Amino acid sequence: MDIQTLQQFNWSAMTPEFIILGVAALLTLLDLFIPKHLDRRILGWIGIAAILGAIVSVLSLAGGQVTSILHDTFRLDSFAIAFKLLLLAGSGLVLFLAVSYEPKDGMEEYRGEFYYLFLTALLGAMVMTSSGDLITLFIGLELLSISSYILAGIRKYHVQSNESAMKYVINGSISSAITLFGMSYVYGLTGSTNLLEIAKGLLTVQDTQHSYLLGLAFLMIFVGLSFKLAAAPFHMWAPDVYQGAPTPVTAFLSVVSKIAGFVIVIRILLTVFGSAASVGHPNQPILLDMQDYIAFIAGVTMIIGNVVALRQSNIKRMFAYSSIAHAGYILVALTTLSSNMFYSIWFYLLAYLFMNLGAFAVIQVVTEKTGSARIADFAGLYKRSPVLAVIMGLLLVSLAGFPGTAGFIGKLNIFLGAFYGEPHYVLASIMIATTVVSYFYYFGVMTQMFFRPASDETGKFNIPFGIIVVLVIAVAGSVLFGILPNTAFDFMTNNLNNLADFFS
Amino acid sequence: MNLHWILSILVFSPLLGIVVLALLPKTQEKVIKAVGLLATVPALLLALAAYLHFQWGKDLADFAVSVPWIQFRGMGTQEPVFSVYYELGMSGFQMLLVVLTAVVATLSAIAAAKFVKKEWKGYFMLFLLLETGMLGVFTAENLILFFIFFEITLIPTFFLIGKWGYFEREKAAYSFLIYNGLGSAVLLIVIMILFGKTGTTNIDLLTQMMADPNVPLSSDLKLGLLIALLIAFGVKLPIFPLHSWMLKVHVQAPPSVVMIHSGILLKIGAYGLIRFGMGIFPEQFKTLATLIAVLGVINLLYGAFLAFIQTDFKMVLAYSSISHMGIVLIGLAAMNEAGVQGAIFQVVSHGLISALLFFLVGVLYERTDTSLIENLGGMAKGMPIAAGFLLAGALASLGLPGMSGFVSEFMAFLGLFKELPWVAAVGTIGIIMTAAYLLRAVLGMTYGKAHREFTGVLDLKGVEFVPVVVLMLLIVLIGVYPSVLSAPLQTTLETIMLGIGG
Amino acid sequence: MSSVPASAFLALALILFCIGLYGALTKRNTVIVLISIELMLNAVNINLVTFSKYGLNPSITGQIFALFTISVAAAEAAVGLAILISLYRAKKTVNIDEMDIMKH
Amino acid sequence: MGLSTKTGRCQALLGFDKIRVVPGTARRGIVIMMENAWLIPLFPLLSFLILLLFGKRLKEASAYVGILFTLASLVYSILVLFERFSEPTYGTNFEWLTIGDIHLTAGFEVNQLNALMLVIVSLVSFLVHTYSKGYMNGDERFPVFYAYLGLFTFAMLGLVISPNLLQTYIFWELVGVGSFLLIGFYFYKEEAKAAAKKAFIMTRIGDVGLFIGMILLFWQTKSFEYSEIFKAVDAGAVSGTMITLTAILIFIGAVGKSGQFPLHTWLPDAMEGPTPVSALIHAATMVAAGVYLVAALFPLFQASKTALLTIAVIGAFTAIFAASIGLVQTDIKRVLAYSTVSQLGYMMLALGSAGYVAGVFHLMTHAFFKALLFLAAGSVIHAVHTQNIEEMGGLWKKLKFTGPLFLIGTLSISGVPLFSGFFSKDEILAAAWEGGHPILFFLALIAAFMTAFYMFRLFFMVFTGKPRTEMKNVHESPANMTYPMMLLGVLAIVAGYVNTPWFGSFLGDWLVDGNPRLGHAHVEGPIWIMIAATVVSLLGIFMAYLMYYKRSLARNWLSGTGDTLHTILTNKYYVDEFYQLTVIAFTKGLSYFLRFIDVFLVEGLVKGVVGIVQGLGRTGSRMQSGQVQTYGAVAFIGLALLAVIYALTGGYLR
Amino acid sequence: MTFSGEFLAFMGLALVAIIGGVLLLNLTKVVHMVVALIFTFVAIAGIYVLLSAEFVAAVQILIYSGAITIIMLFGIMLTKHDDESEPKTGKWRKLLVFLGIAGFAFAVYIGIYNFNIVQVPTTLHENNTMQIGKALYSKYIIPFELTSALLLVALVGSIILAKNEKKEGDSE
Repeated sequence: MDIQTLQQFNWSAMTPEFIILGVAALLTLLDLFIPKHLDRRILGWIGIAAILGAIVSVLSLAGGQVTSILHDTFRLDSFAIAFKLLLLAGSGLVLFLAVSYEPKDGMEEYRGEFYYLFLTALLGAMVMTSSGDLITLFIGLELLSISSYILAGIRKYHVQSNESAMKYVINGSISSAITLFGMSYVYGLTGSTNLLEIAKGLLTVQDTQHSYLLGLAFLMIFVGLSFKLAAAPFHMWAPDVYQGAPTPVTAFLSVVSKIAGFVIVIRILLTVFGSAASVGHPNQPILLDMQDYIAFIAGVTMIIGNVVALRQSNIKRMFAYSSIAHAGYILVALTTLSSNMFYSIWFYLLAYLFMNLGAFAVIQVVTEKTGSARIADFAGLYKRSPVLAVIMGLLLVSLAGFPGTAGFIGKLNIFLGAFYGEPHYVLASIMIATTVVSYFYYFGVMTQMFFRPASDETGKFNIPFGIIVVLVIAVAGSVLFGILPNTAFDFMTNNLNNLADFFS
Repeated sequence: MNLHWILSILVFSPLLGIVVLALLPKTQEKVIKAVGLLATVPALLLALAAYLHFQWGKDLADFAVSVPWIQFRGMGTQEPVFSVYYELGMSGFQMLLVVLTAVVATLSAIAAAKFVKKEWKGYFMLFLLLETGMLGVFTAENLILFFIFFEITLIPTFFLIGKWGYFEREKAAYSFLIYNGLGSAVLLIVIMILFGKTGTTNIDLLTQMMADPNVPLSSDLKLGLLIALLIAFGVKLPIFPLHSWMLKVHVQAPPSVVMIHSGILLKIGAYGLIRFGMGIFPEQFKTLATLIAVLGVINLLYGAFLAFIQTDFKMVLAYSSISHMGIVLIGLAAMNEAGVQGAIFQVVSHGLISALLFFLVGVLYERTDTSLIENLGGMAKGMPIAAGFLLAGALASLGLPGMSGFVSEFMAFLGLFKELPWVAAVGTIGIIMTAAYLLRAVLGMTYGKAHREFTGVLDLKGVEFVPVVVLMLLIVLIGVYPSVLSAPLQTTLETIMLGIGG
Repeated sequence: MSSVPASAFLALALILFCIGLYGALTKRNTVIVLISIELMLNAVNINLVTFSKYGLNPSITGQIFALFTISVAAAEAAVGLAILISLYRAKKTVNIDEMDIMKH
Repeated sequence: MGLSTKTGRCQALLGFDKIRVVPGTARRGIVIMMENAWLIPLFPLLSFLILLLFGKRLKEASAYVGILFTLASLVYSILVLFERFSEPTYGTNFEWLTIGDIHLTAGFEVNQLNALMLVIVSLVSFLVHTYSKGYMNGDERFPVFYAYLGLFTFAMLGLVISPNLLQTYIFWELVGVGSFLLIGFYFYKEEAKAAAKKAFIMTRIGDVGLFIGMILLFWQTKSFEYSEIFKAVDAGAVSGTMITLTAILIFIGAVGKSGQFPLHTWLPDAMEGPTPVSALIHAATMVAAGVYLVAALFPLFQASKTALLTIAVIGAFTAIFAASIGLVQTDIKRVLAYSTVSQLGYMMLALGSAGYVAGVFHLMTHAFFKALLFLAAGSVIHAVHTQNIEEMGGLWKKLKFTGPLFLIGTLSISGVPLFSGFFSKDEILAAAWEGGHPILFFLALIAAFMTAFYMFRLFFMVFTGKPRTEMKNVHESPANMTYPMMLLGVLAIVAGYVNTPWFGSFLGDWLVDGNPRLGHAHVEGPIWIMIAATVVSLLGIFMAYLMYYKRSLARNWLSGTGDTLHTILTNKYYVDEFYQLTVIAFTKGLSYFLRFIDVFLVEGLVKGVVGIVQGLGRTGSRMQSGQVQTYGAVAFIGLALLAVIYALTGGYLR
Repeated sequence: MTFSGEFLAFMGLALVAIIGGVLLLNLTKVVHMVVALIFTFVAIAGIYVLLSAEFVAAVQILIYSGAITIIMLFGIMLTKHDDESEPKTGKWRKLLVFLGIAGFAFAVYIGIYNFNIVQVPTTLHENNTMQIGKALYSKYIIPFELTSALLLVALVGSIILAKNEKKEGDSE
């Protein structure tokens, strides 16, 4: 393969990645060379600018044909664009949080590093969305993971941060190993790492042992990747890590990292296992065979997430469980494999992005003010800062899935999928029952904010600019997509071709 | 004349009040109260205008509005079908409930201006949101829109109870939230199954489709859906044994909220059962009629017997609500014109009566800091007018002819006696028990030796007369001349009867 | 052609994977835990390389995948160790069961 | 929607379209009075409303408002009655409530019975209004009293011109409320409170019977109209069992209102109300409504022998049962109350024996003499401020008007010949005998004896002998109290002559005119019945004379204080206690049992579910031990579990 | 199955690898464990050679036996180690983990014990390194470049985390 061959590829499809990568490198250098005493926040703003640039370039790429570079090691299809947008938007908001992040014991020394490590993590996530090759996907995954490990531990004189990073890295490595173990079998049964080739190769699996092994590989990959989703059974790291990590990182983990996780899960499971023939049912792909397992995992995830969240007294831990629960909801959509699955997952993640990041923005402000993250610290927030309290209330309501907010429409989509075609009564019932359970803890925060008196009424909150931006966007998004969800649906239908090019 | 926008204005007009309130400073107590009260007026006027519109012989369908709203994508070949419209409409039945809502809301606002002692701004904002939710519930023409408004009522109510209630308010608020959350969860499942199976949530369309044998819903599934609906609305109504939340709410919530809650919110359950349960699944409803009748009688008697031994008047009223909602069930179970009309009458009538009684409870509590029957004994001495209205309210509640309660009770039993005379006969014990517990409670409070000094200006005064008199007049009006309600209902009844095939 | 069946290599990989896993989940020393994870990744590599030769469609890709895995494993080990050191600074212990300030 | 329906609905709302004359009774003559008979009840209603709104300002002048409006009713009633003498029944209806294709109507009808009742009610009401001005003088809730009286009168008048069962039921209940309010007029008295409550609830038990009966009848005949019902019954459209069932159920309503056994206990207690109220409601009008109801539905009852027999038996039993209690009571009003119960029993007996005319006749005479007795008793109480007859005595001289008037009433009720009570009682006895109930006849006879005895016991103890306690300031009541009594006294004497075996049965003929179903105008009993009745009553009087005037016979010669019989009687056969121990205890018990269910089962269930959820949460959070290896282990064990399950079920092992 | 040289080599290498692993689990001194694992890593390299993957084998030796083991030893030296004692908690966990692993191994083993596919001759052993190089720099150029970013991140990250900028005294 010579340089001409390389040049014939449409490398412009990778513009967003290049922007992020380039700016990450630029930030590294800047961090080295600009004087120590200068505020590293400027790097953050550059990062935000880079993300905006990337968003623009992604949007300009939307609507085109599938671009495939080098045997799909890079692949830009509608699916990739749709989710890349989510990742970029999420990361952008997180960066806004990060530039306003002022923890008590300071993070000044590593602020510069934070920004470029953050961008590389984003890069990893973006690569995960747009690749049709196991190796690239894996590298993207690891790039995201390793960056996240470091980000989680970046407050290195903060024991909790260290511990959370340690837990994260150990669990993450085990999960990588398990995923890889599964992938190795998939490779073994097809001799290729290209997803579409794998799919083609698996169309005709004759040997029942092979399809059995594929099933096992499915389980391993799925369980391994459930680490990224923070879904059962690989969910237990989440609370500890969320609690210990710096708040923007927690926000990042709970939103961007999770979106990336779903992207890779969908990509691998649907292409590889969506076409592989299964034992005994030659016409039925393994994925359908495995539906019960996904359903089981989804159900358990929702139950654990919602039920254990009831017992939490730390807001960040509570949100960890809440994010576990939300992963469970999205897994329900995945389980149903209905034709609106892409829509419902994408929309849910979109809604989740706004409401969760908004909530984390409030959490960040409040925890910085009080120096701890107890839910009880929210007491009397309504008295101290009505605006914050009302916004938080709105976001919590959205998280709980009440109508008028994006969270509701997201759930509606999932339900529609669950009952359309072959109905999944049990799973949907679990989902809705646990949703009701979730009212307890979401409204528990409300109780603190609105009903309880503040421990000290002194001190106004001054809300930094970055937080204001996040809050405005989050509230606008949560409400807009709750009232006019068609804006999002139309965008997807008109620009993204219904994600129909996913399998081709 | 194009009247499509009227309903939207009617439903969303309280939101304007919210906006204005949001801009007002917290401390302007008087202005806030005035704005809160005024914001309920447009809805009231429009509702009354709609009533007149009907009475002038014009068609209520003039108000119907239908605008495409959400299209759920990715539903394969049935692409255009899975869409939700923003559609509001008004039948005679809905109009009555809208009028009821608007009236009670305005009166409740007066009560709130009187009884709420703190943070009026927040109170009225939530209150107005609640009103929008309620109005929306009764005008929504498709299930999803209905559900949205239904849920919208939950949140403000939660806060209104939890923040402005009495001692155990938070517990009550949670109880309310979780029970109703579960109820609406079940409801959502039903809605989504219907949506998923048929591709529409328009109520009229669904009604037609369910009558069509080609629709791919097995009768077992329909029965299951109806039972689910019964549970969903049973929580709201409430039906035994799903009632315990409601007791807490009645006791703990501030009186102005209980007026709304008992007057309107509980009625959503009845509305849902009639409109969706009976409307969409008439055949299955017939299958369950006996069960529903028995449930109704259980409700009626259970509430009555328990109300008989309560020491707190609020508890008496709470159990009495359970009991009275039993009559709604009884009427529905009859599945004939008389029964259904009786149920609807009971919905309206109980809305007015309980609003009246709870307003009076609010007055009493404000003056005496108690609602215990024993502590209030002999209050007729100190506050004769209040006592008089209390007694009148109780008489209305126990179904005294000439007041609204009787007409509804009468029709409900009239209906059920035709279909299930034995069940109905057992139910009539409830009529006696109602008299027994209400008189026990009300006489216990008003009559007898006064246990305490009722000195100072205690009796009703000034603006407090407005809700009391208005409600009383309406109660008597309906009781004396029930055609004000029955005339608008006939079309609705015909439709329902057509579905039942009776 | 080989006299050693592919399943033998696979079985070896499986055994090593299990040993690594057992070590990762039971050993108390964090360094050993990290090393055990490396062992697991090694097992994966054996699989990949085996399939590269004895798979359904033998190709060089397996070996390449293994190389990527190795490099990622190295990076992970490095980062893991770095985190361990920074944690050690605070807690003066490398015992994994003492890392439990955040729980429940 | 067609234009016609719209206008139709519009008219329906205003209620004009459906006004129609009852078929067959359309009339060419000028019936201006009857056409507007609906005004009669409206006068008192107006009075009620005016007093409710402006009573406080009118103060004592309220009385004039009440009296004036009632007078209007009275005058109008009399005019209507006279018109009814010459014209046939007039009735009219308009649509009241539409239920699908069921159209319920409201309206009024003036037939003989109704016209008669209108006069009785408005007359007694007018007299009581007048009387009360004196009696209630000085009470601070004077206007309220008149307002209540107005309400009651309205309801009672409405009741007696109702053309259908539903409307009857409506006014039936309203009458009950009026009674309830007036019994509880002295609301600060615990006894009044209890009595009011009891009255309402016990009559409501009866009302439910009426309610059920009425509805069942509706579904049998598809109408509430009396005329339609009778038509259906005549046509045999209703099965015999159904007739019996509905008739008995409706009779239960009458039992409640008219204080028949076993629902009689509220009536004596109702004497807690002001005495004029007792005269109006609990003697003359409302309690007679039960009798009126049975009379109004007489063709229905006649269609069922069983129902009639039931009525007769209950009536006779009540008559003697209440009379026996009356023998030993010491409260002047209670004696009268039990006598009322007993007399109502008489009327029921009459109706049950198919003696329609006898029943209505006695209803009328009883209204007059019992109202008289109560008003006189009120006058006595007004004078001496006690109700205990043991504390009275020798009032004959002090109360110049009241004494003789009371005596007239007593003579009349005792059935002394030439007084009105004599004729009506005789009619009843004859009806019972002819109706084929010899046993009931003898019961009635004994009751008549008892009546004479206890009434004269009352008379002698109150008016003769020496005062048993010191009484000061005993003076005759003012004129506005005595005049009404005098009028009633006259009526108590002469009212009987409208229907006598000697001068012709004018009333009877008129009542049954055009209605052969109602039976004979006059039952011709054997002559010995009249003699027996006279003898029995005179015997009673004589015995009372011996015991309480001459005192030649010891008061306890048969049974005195402390004896079993006496104790039983003074305790009214322990019926109240029996109810207390059974019905009320059962209700309370059930309530507490249900509360147990509510607290433990319903709440317990909820707590259980919440507990499970929280328990799960607790377990989950305890598993979150902070041990990273546990986390990994859980994840891996989860995977292993899935893998094993897969191997065992989904794999090719399957 | 014949006892060919290849088979014997495999058996030997596999045995060493497994023994190394078992020793890792059973030794008490941390350093001993790491050293035991070196045997495993080297044996695995041998296996790679058997599988015609010379380049991977070389990398394995360099990176695992060399680099990674060395960092681990550094790590061990930089931190203080008690003698490996049994953790206080986790008897049950150990048992459960063991059972889980047994179950997992069983399930997977069913899948692979009879893994039969028609073996086709490969050219992997011919110019192995060149083949890899060509593939890496053409087809897999994107992941390859990404890996460089990844390694850079790991490098920088490790430095920031491990470097102690504070004085000894105020680190606590």
